[in-house]
Amino acid sequence: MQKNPTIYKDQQELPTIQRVISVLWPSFLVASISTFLFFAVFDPIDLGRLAGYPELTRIGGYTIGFFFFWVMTAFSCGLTCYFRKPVHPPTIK
Amino acid sequence: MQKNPTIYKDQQELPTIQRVISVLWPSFLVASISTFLFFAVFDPIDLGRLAGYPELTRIGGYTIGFFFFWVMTAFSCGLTCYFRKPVHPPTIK
Amino acid sequence: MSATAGKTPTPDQQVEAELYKKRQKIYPREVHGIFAKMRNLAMVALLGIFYGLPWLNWDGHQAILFDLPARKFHIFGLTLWPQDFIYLSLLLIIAALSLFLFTALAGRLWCGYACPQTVWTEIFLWIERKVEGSRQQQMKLDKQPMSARKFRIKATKHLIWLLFSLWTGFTFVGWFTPIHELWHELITFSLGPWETFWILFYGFATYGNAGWMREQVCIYMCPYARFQSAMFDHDTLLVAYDEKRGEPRGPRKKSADPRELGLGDCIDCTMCVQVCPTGIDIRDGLQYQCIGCAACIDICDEVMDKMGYPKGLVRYTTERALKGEHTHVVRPRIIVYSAILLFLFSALVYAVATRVPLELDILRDRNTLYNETDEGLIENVYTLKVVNMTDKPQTFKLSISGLKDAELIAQSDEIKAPSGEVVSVPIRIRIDPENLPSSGNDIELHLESLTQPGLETTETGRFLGPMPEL
Amino acid sequence: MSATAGKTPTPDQQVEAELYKKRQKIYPREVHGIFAKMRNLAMVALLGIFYGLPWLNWDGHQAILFDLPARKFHIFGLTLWPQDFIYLSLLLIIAALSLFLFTALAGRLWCGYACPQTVWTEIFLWIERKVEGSRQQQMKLDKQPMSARKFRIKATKHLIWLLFSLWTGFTFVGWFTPIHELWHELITFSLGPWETFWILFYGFATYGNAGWMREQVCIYMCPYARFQSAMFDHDTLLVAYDEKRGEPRGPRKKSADPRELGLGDCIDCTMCVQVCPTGIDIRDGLQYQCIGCAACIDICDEVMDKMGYPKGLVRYTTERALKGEHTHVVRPRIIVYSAILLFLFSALVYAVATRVPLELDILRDRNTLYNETDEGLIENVYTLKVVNMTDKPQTFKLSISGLKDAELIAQSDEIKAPSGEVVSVPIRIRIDPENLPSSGNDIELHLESLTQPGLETTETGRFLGPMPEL
Repeated sequence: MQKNPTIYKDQQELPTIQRVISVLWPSFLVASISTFLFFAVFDPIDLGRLAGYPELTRIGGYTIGFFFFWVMTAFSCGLTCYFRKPVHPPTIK
Repeated sequence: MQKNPTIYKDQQELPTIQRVISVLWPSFLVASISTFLFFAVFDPIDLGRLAGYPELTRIGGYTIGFFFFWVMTAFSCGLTCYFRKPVHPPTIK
Repeated sequence: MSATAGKTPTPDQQVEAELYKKRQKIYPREVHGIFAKMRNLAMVALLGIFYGLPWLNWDGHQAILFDLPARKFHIFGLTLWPQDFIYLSLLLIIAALSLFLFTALAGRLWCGYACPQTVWTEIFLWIERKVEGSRQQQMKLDKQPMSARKFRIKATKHLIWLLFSLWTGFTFVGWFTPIHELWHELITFSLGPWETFWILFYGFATYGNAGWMREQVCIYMCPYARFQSAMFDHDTLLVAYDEKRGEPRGPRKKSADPRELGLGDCIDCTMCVQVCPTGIDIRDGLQYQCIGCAACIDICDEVMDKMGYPKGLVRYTTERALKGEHTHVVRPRIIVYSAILLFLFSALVYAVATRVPLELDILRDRNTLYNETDEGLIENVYTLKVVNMTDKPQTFKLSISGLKDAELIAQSDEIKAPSGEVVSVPIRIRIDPENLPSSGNDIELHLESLTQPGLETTETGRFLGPMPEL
Repeated sequence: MSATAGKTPTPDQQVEAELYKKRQKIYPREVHGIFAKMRNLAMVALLGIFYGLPWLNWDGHQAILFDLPARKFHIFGLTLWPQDFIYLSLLLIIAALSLFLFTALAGRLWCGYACPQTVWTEIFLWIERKVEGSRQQQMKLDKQPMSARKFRIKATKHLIWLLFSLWTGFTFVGWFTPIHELWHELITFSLGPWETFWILFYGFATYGNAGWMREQVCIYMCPYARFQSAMFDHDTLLVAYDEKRGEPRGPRKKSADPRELGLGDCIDCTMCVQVCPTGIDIRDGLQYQCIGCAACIDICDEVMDKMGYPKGLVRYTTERALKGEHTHVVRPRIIVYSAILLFLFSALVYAVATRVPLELDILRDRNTLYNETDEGLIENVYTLKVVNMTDKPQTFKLSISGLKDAELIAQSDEIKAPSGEVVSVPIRIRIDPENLPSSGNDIELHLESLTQPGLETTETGRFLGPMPEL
């Protein structure tokens, strides 16, 4: 461990497992909730027909929907970590 | 500023504006992309009819879709900050 | 969780080192005792429900089936449709609130006995012990360099884990899609791609969480663990070490009198640390990682027995009881939680009991207010939406009331609606203007099943006409 | 961005204090000069495009309109439909890549001259100066306690800002929904609720970002600023202070000879700090906050002129040039970016140029392979999807080729498709089995517009029949 850690370094030093979890896990939870809400309103069969895939099964539709939500939420969680990095010290030397 | 800040404290001391932005802004960006992708495939008029709101306009559909995505992504970004908090020191005294 | 005076104040460096240290594998020692029995009982019961219930049939279909492909949920005799969304949401809120109430009362008893993560970790640990042997044997094996024997043992363990995980994934999917059909598809190698995917996905999640992640799931992933301290108070049941009785700790002969040696009852055998599935030392005070499983209580009671000391050096207690005060079970937050729960539960029961699995919506034609027919009658045009939420196809009869001599014109006298479908029915209503008291009137449409007597509903619509001439 | 030797190494405490300090409002001093003129020119041009272009008509409709309510994009003569999604994606990728190329060449010139955040902040600063006066007057006003005069001035400023923001919001919505109609709805107070919402939303965003947040947007929100350093190299254009020439800095009389005083050319007038919109001191070296706007260059050149020193103490340069080396404009990353850009751009131009605004999909009936008619002909059933992506309704003629004596049976000889719509056409094709070379054959359907000669497309489908008897 370094002696006088800057804040930037500190954040980096969260356990890797926690850093991975903090991006993939909340996004998984929210994607699940989104899937539940979204498909309570829409039937994937109808959506498949609208999108031009009339042979899509319901399970297939739920899966695609869930992963669409998960990719999106995980991406935005990852960006949050990016935007939470302290800005570089005022002077780059 | 406190002298020997623990990591937990440090994270708290990011400027408030940055903490707010790091949740609302990436989620806004990702919600915009999601809206773009989602409505490139689905016509809000069709979706409105499926959901039982045949009088929904397209702009209305886009707006509802965008805010649905934004609320979801912002919620998951917020949770990421929550899950990134270092776990309490092993012993609570 | 108020301050319990710590003997040695931890320097910040040590805390940080603790935070960053690489995770070390925990080898919990097997434990026997009253709480271990209860935990095993809970484990068998819960796993039995999970793996067994989907196979139970009821009235010709799977007793409990959240049938995603068919978009309907079967819960014994009750069938819920997407329109019944509210019931499921209510049920989830009740479940969350029950957990709150339970936590306020009994702390993390949920974590130690009923949480799926704990239950599956226990069964994986059981498999690990059967294959690799006791704690000592496992630690020894892991320290050895790779050998044919080690490889064989490890491969056996992972193979059993994986098979068990796949079976778990299969069962999980069987809660959401008819399990008998799924089984048939499995043995005929005709599983659909999506079903296969989810079996693998959930199987992999089980293998990873119960085989590898284990206590890290509780520490990093469990949202409940992070906020449960907010629900703790001085009257919450928790696992605690009786510091006053135990300290100063130290080894001694069984025959020795601790008082003479100036020692407390703790013989510092570290058995409580060895059995802990999250690898903590309960004697350090209440900790975030403690899941309240009572393994340390069981083992310590056993040790105390052997030493001839009274049991309960580590025990279920409350902070108040530890201080020698009286524990209050009934306290404001318990009353508030219970009251809300009782209200929500009553609401759910009432809603389910009075639920009519039939819906009638009346949509007025939006283009015209009204027409006048050649005979001088006033005509309004509607589209009816009939939702049959029963398990059987229904034939309905439509009748009208509310206005004198109203004439109902439909394509057919009867409305046939298949099970779980929404049927659109265009209708016209004609009334002599003399029978219209005003330009806007209420009419009542009554829908009655001919197939299932008693299944009926009434909906009110608007009938528009000209301003009556006075 | 390699190490430039700092004179005073900043202690960690100072860095942290810097990170956590409460943001202080920056009052950039007005600046005149060549770069200020260029910046103003860019500002006027870009704002002119933003506010003016939506009002321009072309061939009877808004020249550039991303018509969300109608789900089609007009870009002068070109109309894109959701089916043309790929063009827009390609365009966005090209835009991003252009920014990369531009950054490698000219650093953050984009930030200083063209970024909407800079442009709108400039116009808001201009309004602020017109209402509140110069930098000194603004600082003085802010230090005063609230008074009727101060309130009047502040209220005026915010009112103008808000009106301007609302107009911005209106224009923004006008890019996505026909602006002439929107204007008509606005003046007749019949704006739809969603349009109103987005005008207010975007207006509020403009007011907040350009009026209040300003440089904080660049520091905390701009993703580009955070990774642009990865695109910098020693040959990238940047704003830099010539340390060798300027130091040691210090005030002196105009008549004094700096060499005699042992001073460099910097008179330490701090004008470069006063004009900086992000409030940094360029003399501290290259900084994350520098948006390359060259305000400090303009003001320093003015000061150097007054002092009778040569211009360029602060100037656009490269790290290599500062070290006295030669700057390479053509370097590997520039070539790679340019090549990819050129390829993508050619692809886009080619795709748009050869785009046929007509799509034909052939869907076979999935229930039967083929029928045999009473006359012994083999019949296949299809559904055609015809997408008319032109601006006008079209009448199409369908013809068939590829198999001898194929008979085409449709409900009508002509297919009428309204502009931008998908039309489903059921058809049957009958062929004498003698003319079928095998059980699976290719047939070609040819769709040709009668309305617009030259608009045609050909699609290949499968025609199934019995195994030919040999």
